[in-house]
Amino acid sequence: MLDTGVTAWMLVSASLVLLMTPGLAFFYGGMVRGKSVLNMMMMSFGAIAVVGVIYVLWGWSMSYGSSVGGIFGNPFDQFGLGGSFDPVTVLNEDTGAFMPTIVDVGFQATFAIITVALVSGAIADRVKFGSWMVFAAVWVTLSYFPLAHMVWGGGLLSDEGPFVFGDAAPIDFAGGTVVHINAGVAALVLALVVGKRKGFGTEPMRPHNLPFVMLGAALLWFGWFGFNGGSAYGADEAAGLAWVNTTTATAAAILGWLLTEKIRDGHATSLGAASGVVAGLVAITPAAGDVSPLGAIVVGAVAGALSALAVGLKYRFGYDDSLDVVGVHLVAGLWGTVALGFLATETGLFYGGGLAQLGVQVVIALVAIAFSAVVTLVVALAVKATLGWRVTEESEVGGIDLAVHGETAYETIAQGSVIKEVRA
Amino acid sequence: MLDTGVTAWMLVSASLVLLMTPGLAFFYGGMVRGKSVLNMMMMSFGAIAVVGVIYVLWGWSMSYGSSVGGIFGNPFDQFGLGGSFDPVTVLNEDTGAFMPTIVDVGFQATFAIITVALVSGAIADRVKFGSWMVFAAVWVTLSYFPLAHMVWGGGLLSDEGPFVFGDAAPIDFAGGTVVHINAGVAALVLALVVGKRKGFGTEPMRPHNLPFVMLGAALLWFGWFGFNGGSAYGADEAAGLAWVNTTTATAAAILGWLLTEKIRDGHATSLGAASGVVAGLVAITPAAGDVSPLGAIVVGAVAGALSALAVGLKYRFGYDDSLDVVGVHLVAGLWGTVALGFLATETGLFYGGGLAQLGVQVVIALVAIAFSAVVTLVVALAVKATLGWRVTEESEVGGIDLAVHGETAYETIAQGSVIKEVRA
Amino acid sequence: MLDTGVTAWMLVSASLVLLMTPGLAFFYGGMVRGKSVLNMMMMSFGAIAVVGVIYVLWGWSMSYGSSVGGIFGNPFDQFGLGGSFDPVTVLNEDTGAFMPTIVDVGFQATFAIITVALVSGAIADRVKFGSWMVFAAVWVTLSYFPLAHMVWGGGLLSDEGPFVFGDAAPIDFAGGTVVHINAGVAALVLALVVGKRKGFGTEPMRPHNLPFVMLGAALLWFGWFGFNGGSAYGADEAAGLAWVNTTTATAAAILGWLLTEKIRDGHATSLGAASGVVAGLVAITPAAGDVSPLGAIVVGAVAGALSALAVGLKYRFGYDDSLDVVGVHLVAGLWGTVALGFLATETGLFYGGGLAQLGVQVVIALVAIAFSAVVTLVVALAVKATLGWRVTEESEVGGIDLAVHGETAYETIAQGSVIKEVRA
Amino acid sequence: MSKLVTGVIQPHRLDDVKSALEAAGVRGMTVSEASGYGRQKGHTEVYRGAEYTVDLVPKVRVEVLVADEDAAAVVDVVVGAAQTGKIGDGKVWVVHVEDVARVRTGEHGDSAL
Amino acid sequence: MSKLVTGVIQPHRLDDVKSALEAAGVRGMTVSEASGYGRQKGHTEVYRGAEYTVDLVPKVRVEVLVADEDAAAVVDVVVGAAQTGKIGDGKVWVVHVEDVARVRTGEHGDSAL
Amino acid sequence: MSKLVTGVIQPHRLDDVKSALEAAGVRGMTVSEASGYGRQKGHTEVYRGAEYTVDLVPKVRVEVLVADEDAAAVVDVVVGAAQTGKIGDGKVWVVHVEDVARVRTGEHGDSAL
Ligand SMILES: Nc1ncnc2c1ncn2[C@@H]1O[C@H](COP(=O)(O)OP(=O)(O)O)[C@@H](O)[C@H]1O
Ligand SMILES: Nc1ncnc2c1ncn2[C@@H]1O[C@H](COP(=O)(O)OP(=O)(O)O)[C@@H](O)[C@H]1O
Ligand SMILES: Nc1ncnc2c1ncn2[C@@H]1O[C@H](COP(=O)(O)OP(=O)(O)O)[C@@H](O)[C@H]1O
Repeated sequence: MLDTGVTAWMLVSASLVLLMTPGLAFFYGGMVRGKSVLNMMMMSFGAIAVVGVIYVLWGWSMSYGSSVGGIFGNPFDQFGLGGSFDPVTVLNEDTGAFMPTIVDVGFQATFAIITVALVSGAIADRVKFGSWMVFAAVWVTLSYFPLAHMVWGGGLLSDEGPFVFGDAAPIDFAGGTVVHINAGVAALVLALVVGKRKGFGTEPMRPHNLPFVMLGAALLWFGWFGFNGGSAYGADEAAGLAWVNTTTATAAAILGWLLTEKIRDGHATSLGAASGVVAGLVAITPAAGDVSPLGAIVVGAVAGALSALAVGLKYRFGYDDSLDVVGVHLVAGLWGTVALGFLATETGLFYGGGLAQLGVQVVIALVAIAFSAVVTLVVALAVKATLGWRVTEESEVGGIDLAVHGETAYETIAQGSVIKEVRA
Repeated sequence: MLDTGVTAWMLVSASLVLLMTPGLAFFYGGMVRGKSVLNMMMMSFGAIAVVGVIYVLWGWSMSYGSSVGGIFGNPFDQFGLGGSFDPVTVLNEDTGAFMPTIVDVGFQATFAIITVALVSGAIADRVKFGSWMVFAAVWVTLSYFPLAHMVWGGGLLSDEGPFVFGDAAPIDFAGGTVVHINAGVAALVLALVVGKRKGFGTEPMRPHNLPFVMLGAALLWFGWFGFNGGSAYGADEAAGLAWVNTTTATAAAILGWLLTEKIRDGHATSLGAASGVVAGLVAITPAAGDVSPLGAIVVGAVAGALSALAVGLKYRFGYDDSLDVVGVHLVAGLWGTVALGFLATETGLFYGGGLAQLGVQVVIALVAIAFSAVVTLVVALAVKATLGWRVTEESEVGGIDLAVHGETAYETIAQGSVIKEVRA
Repeated sequence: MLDTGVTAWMLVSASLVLLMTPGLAFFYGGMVRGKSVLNMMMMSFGAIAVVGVIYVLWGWSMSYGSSVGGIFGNPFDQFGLGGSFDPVTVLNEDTGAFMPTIVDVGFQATFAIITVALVSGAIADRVKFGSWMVFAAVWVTLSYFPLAHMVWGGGLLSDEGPFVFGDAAPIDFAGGTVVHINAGVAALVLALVVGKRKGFGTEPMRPHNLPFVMLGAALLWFGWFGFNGGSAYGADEAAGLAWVNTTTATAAAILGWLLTEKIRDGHATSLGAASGVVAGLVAITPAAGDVSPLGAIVVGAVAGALSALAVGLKYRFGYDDSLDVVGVHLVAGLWGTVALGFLATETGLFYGGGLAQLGVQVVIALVAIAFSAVVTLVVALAVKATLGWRVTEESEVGGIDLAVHGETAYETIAQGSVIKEVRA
Repeated sequence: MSKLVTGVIQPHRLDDVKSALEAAGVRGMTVSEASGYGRQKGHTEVYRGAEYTVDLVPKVRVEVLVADEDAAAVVDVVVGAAQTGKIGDGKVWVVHVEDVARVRTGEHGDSAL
Repeated sequence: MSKLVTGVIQPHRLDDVKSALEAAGVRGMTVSEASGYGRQKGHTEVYRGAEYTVDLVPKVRVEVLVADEDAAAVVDVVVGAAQTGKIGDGKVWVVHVEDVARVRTGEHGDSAL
Repeated sequence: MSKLVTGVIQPHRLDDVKSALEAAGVRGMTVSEASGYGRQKGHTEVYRGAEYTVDLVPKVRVEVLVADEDAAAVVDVVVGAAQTGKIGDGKVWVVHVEDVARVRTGEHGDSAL
C-alpha cells in the first residue's frame, strides 16, 4: 500500500534539501567581497541548473542502476528514468508499504546538486563561469554518482560490500562520505590546481555581508532537516531521532566554535556561530540515525571546536581554500564518520562494541578520500589544460561580477549611467 | 477515512505557497531602485492582507460555490465558509479517503494571494498604495475567482466545460491560465493604463540588490513545490512527478536563459539565472502532472530562451511593464499551456495524440486572455477615474518609499535626524 | 499503529518552528542600527545553541516529566531522554494511532528556543553576550519549562488544574501564555533592570534595513504554520482550521496596524506591515484551534490596532523595550488569550457560553504574568549582581558588534585593513 | 596654475551636468555622495510611532580641476545644467589650486588636467 | 569673497555641530561620510582566525561656505561643538574661496551663501 | 600656514599610499569614497536586455593637511605610491589652507596637524 505519510515526508524532505543550495549561495555569497558575491552565488545556481538536468538523464541510473563492479551504476540502465526504472520503492517488506520511486529521484537529485555547489567555496572570486559549469557536469558524473552508488546503491562501501567486519557494517546515514568528505577533498584538490587569489593572506578579504552568512546558515540548517530526516526513508522514530540529533549536535557545535574563538581570539563572532552551525550539521550527517542525543552533543561540540581550529590551516600551508570547505566539510565530515566508531549506539567502542566499527569507518573514509582525490585531480587538470580555470588578474582585482557576469550586486547612488542600447 | 499523509502534504503545500508571496516581494524588491523597494514589497504584503481576509469571506465561495453559468461561484453560497460548505473533501471514491476541506481553503487562498501580487511588478515605483489595495480587492473578486471557478471549479474551462475535444480535455495542472496568463494579461493592461515611469527607457533603473532577487527566486522555487506538488491533491506518484518536473524544467530554464544571454549579450547574468528560475517554474505550472521529466526539460529550456528574448519587447513597444510580468509570466505561461498540446504524455501531438489537445489548449488560453483583459481594463479604468493611479512626479523622483510610506529602506550614516515627536 | 501522516506533519512543524528563530534574528536584526545587527542576531543564535543542548538534557523532563506540585516536571525523571521516557505518544486511544515521542521532543524544543530569543528584543544594543547566554540558560529553566509544564504538561494551568469553571477549561492552543505573555513580561522586567540605551528617546535609532525586517516577518509567518498547525498534534481538521485562522488573523492584523498608522501618522509603513504580521500571529496563537475564521478576523484586526497603539507606550513610561516585545508580544498575547473568552466557538461569551471562559482566561493570564515577572526579576537581578548586564558606554556608542564580537556586519570600500596575524 | 570648481547639486541632475561638462570640453571630474542642509526642507519618517526629522537631503558633489581661464565658464556650465529653479539646487564654488599632478605620468601643471 | 570651512569630526557629534551652526546663524552646509587615519587607534577584526587591522575610523565631513568675516567664528563654533576631548576629535580647516554661485538663481558672491 | 594635498587614486592603491605617507612622517589623513570620470573607460552592464553604460569608476580620495614646506614632498609620495602607469591612476592637487584647528585641543596652526 502507498504510504502517504512517508511520501509526504519525502516530498517535503526533497523540497528542503533543494532549498539548501540557495542557502549555500547566501552562506558563501555573504562571505566573499562585495565585488564577487554574484559570481559566488552563480556557482551554486549553476550547479542546480546543470545537475538538475543531468540527474534525470544519467544521474539516477549511475547511482542506483545495475552495478558495474560495485563502483557505479550503468548509466544506460535507467537513462532518462526509463529502461528498468521501477516506479515503486518498497519501504517495508512485511507490510508492503511503498512510496513512488519518482519521489526518491527528486530527493536524491538534491543531494547531488548541493554536493557540487559545496565545492565552489574553495575557488571563490577567480574562476571562469564556463569552466565551473563544465567541471560541475563532469565531476558529478565521475565522482559523485559513483560514490553515491558505492555507499547507498549497494556498492563497494555499502553493507553489501567487502568492508563488513562482523557486526560492523559501514555507516553513512546521510552522506558523510558521499557528500562532505567528497566535497571537502575535491575542494582541496581544486584549491591547489586553481591556485591562490591575488593578495591571499595579505590583502583584506573580509565577508561583505555577515547577515547574509547567517541567513545562509539558517536556510542550510532548515534544509538539513530534510537531508538527515529524509534519509530515514520513513516518517517514524528513526526520522525523529535524526531530527533531534541534527538540532542537538548543531546547537552544541555553535557552542564549541564560539568557546574556541572566545578563548583564542577574545571574541565570539557571528561568523563563528554561522560556521559552527555548518560544522555541526556536517558532523552529524553520517551519524544522525545511529547515535543518541547525548552522543550528538559530543559529535557537535567536538566538530565545532575542531573546525574552528582547522580553518586557519590554509594560511599555514598556503592553499587558498577560500571559504574553508576543507576546514569545515572535510574535517567535520571525517570527524562525524569516524566518531561513529566510538558513539554508534549499536556497535560503537563506547557502547561496548569493540574496535570493528571504528575500523570500518576509517576504511570507508580513506577509500572515499582516495577516490575523490584521484577523480577530482584528473578532472581539474583536464579543465585547466583545455578551458583554463582563471579569469585575468585584472578581472579578479576589478571584480569578477563585473568581468564575468556584466553586473554589480548593489546599486550605488553616484553610479552615473544611462541606457545605451536595448536588445529585444 | 482521513488520509493524514495527504492532509499533511496539503498543509505543507499551503504553507509553501504562502511563502511565495514574500519571496516575490524580494524578487521584485531587489529589482527596483533602492528608493522604491519598500513600496514594491508592500504591494505583495498588501495583497496578502487584502486577499487573506477576502478569501474566507467570499473568495472560496466564488471559486467553488454553486456555479453561476460556469463563470463564477455564488459568493453567498458558502460565504464565510458557512452555508453549504462541506467540511470533507473525498480524495478517492473507492477507498473513501478524504481530507478536511478547510485545508483546501488554505491552499487555494495562497494561490489567489500570489496571483494578485504577481501583477504588481508591472506598475513598480509609481502608484498610490491605496489604489493598489482597492484594485487588489476588486480584481481578485472579478478576475481571479471567476477564472479559478472556470478552470478548477467545474466551470467553462474545466473538463466539464464545452472545450473537450474527444480525449482532449483542457489541462491546467496548477495554474497556467488562472495564475500566470491571468496575471500577465492584467500586468499588460495595467502597464498601459497606468503609464510609464518618468525616465523609462532612458534613465538607469537597475536592480538595487541582486542578492535579494536571488533570494526571492529561491523562495519562489521552494514554495512552488507546494504550488505544483500540492496540485496533485495527493502524496503519491503524481505529486512526485510534479516535483521532479518542476525541478528539471526550472534547471533547464536557467540554462536556456543563460545561454540566450551569453550568445546575445556576451554575459550570463545572475539576474538572468533568477529570471530563468521563474520562467521555468511558470512554464511547467500547467504541465507538471502531464509531461515526462524529459518533456519537462524541453518545456523549461524553451521557456528560458523565450522569456529572455521577450523581456526586451517592452522597450520596442514602449509599455513600461517594469519588472517583466508580461515577458516572464504571460509568455512562459502561454508557452507552458500550449506546450501541452505537443508534450502531454497521454494526448500530446508528439505522443501520437493528434492536434486535439493543442487546439483545446490554445482555446482555453485565448479565453483566459480575453476574460482577464476585459475585466482588468474595466477595473483599472475605474480606479483611474476615481482614486487615480499615480503618485506625483516629485514623489516618483524623490522616491515613493519616502513619499508614500514615510520610510527609507536603509539607514545611512550621515542621516542627520532626531526624534521629534512620539505618538503613543 | 504508527500514524506516518501525523508524524510527517509534526516533523515538518518542528522544522518550521526551528526556522522561526533565525527569522526572528532578521526581524530584530533589521530593526536595530547597522552597528549592532550582529549582536542582535547572535542573541537569537545563542538562544538556539544554549536551549538546543539544554532541552534534551533537562528541558523535556522539566516540561513533561513527573509533576512536582503541578509547577514543574522533575528534571531527573527523564533526564537526557532516559529514565521513564516513553518512546510512544498515543494520539488516539480508540484507534491506537501513535507518533514517536522523540518527534514531540524536537517540536517542543523549538518552542523553548524561540521564547527565549523573543525576550532579547527588549535589551538590544547594550548587553554583554556572556550575560545573555547565562540568562538564557537559567531563565528557560526557571520560567519557561515550569510554565510549559503548568499549561501543557498537565500542571496548574491545564485542564487538569484548579482553574476549570464548569465547561470552561483554560485554553492556550499554541502558547499565548507560555510563549508570548511569558516572553513579554520577561522583556518588560529585563528592560527595567538593564536600563535604557544611551540616547533613548532623543537620538535616532531607526531600523537599518527594513527589507530584513520584512524577511524576518515572512519567515516567522511561515514557521508559525508549524507553531500553530503542529499544535493540533494531528494532520486533520483541527490543524487545517489552525492554519486558516493563522493566515486570516494575520492578514487582518496587517490591515489593522496599517489603518491605525494611516489615520494617526498619515502613512502606512512597511515596518507597520511587518509588525502587524507578528501581532496577528501572536494574538491567534492561543486561539487558533478554538475560533472560527470569522472570529480570527476579529482577533487579528484588533491585535493589529492594539499593538500599533501600544508600541508608543515605552516612550511615555520611559522604559527602553527596544524592539517592542511588550507592545507586540505581551499586548497581543494578552488580547488573544482573553479574546477566547468572547470568541471561543464552544464556550465563548459571543457564542452563548457565558462569562466562565472569560474568567478562566483572565486568571491564567494573570498567573502567567505573576509567575514570569517574579522569576525573571530574580534571575535578572542575579545576573546584574554577578556578571553585570551592560557593555561600556563607549562600546555602545562605537557599536556593540565591534566591541563584543570583533566584527562589523558590512564591508565598506574604504575600510583600509590588512591581515596582521593568523591563528591556526 | 589652475582652479578647483566644486558643485553640490541635486542627484538627479548629475547626468545632465556630466553631459554639459563633456560638451564644454572638460575631460575629467570626480564625483561623490553628500548630504545637504539648507533652505530645502528635509522630511519626516515615522517608525512605530516615533517621528524622526531628517533634515539632510541627498546631494552629489562634483569636482572639476580646470585651467585658470576656464573656471568662470565651467561654473556657468554647472549652474546651467544643474538648475531646476527649485529650492535645494545647490552651490558651486571655486578654489585656487597651487599645483596639480597626474598620478599616471607624474606630470604637473595644466597638462596634468 | 568667502571661505570654505571644512570640519572632519566624530560622527556622533554631527547633530550637535549642526545645531550649533544653526544657532550661530549658518543657513547651509554640506555633509559627507569619511574615514580618518591619525593618532586614534583603529581596531582589530577576526574572521575565521585571520586577524585584520582596520586603521581607518569613521568620520563625518562638514563643509560650510561663509563670508570672509565669519570664518574664524564658524571655526570656533565647529571646534566647540565637536569637542569631546578624546583623541580622534578631528580637524577643522579654512580655505579661501574665489567665487560662490547659487545654482537655483545663478547669483554670485556672498548673497549666494 | 599649511597646505591641503588631495589625491584621487585607484582604490586598490590605498594601502600602499597609506604606508608611504606614514613612512614619510605624515601622521594623519582623511579618506573618502569617490567616483571618477575621465580617460579611463567605464563599463557596460546588461539587465534583462537593457544595456547600461556606467562611465564612473570607483576611486578613493585621500586628503592630507601638511605644513607648507612639506607639500611638494607629500605630492611626490602620493604620486609615487599610487602610480601603476595605467590610465585612471588619478590626480593629486594642492590647495592653500589659511588656518587649521585641532578639535580636541582647539590649538591652531602647524601644531594642529
Ligand atoms: N553655506 C553653505 N555651505 C555649504 N553648503 C551649502 C551652504 N548652503 C547650502 N549648501 C548646500 O547647497 C544645498 C542647497 O541649499 P539650499 O539652501 O537648500 O537651497 P538653495 O541653494 O537653492 O537656496 C544644500 O543642501 C547644501 O548641500
Ligand atoms: N594631517 C591630516 N590631514 C588630514 N586629516 C587629518 C590629518 N590629521 C588628522 N586628520 C583627521 O582628523 C582625525 C583625528 O585625528 P587624530 O590624529 O586621530 O586625533 P586628534 O586630532 O584628536 O589628535 C583623523 O581621523 C583624520 O580624519
Ligand atoms: N579635471 C579633473 N577634475 C577632477 N578630477 C579629475 C579630472 N580629471 C581626472 N580626474 C580624476 O582622475 C581620475 C583619473 O583620470 P583619467 O583621465 O581616467 O586618467 P589619467 O589621469 O590617468 O589620465 C578620474 O577618474 C577622476 O576621478
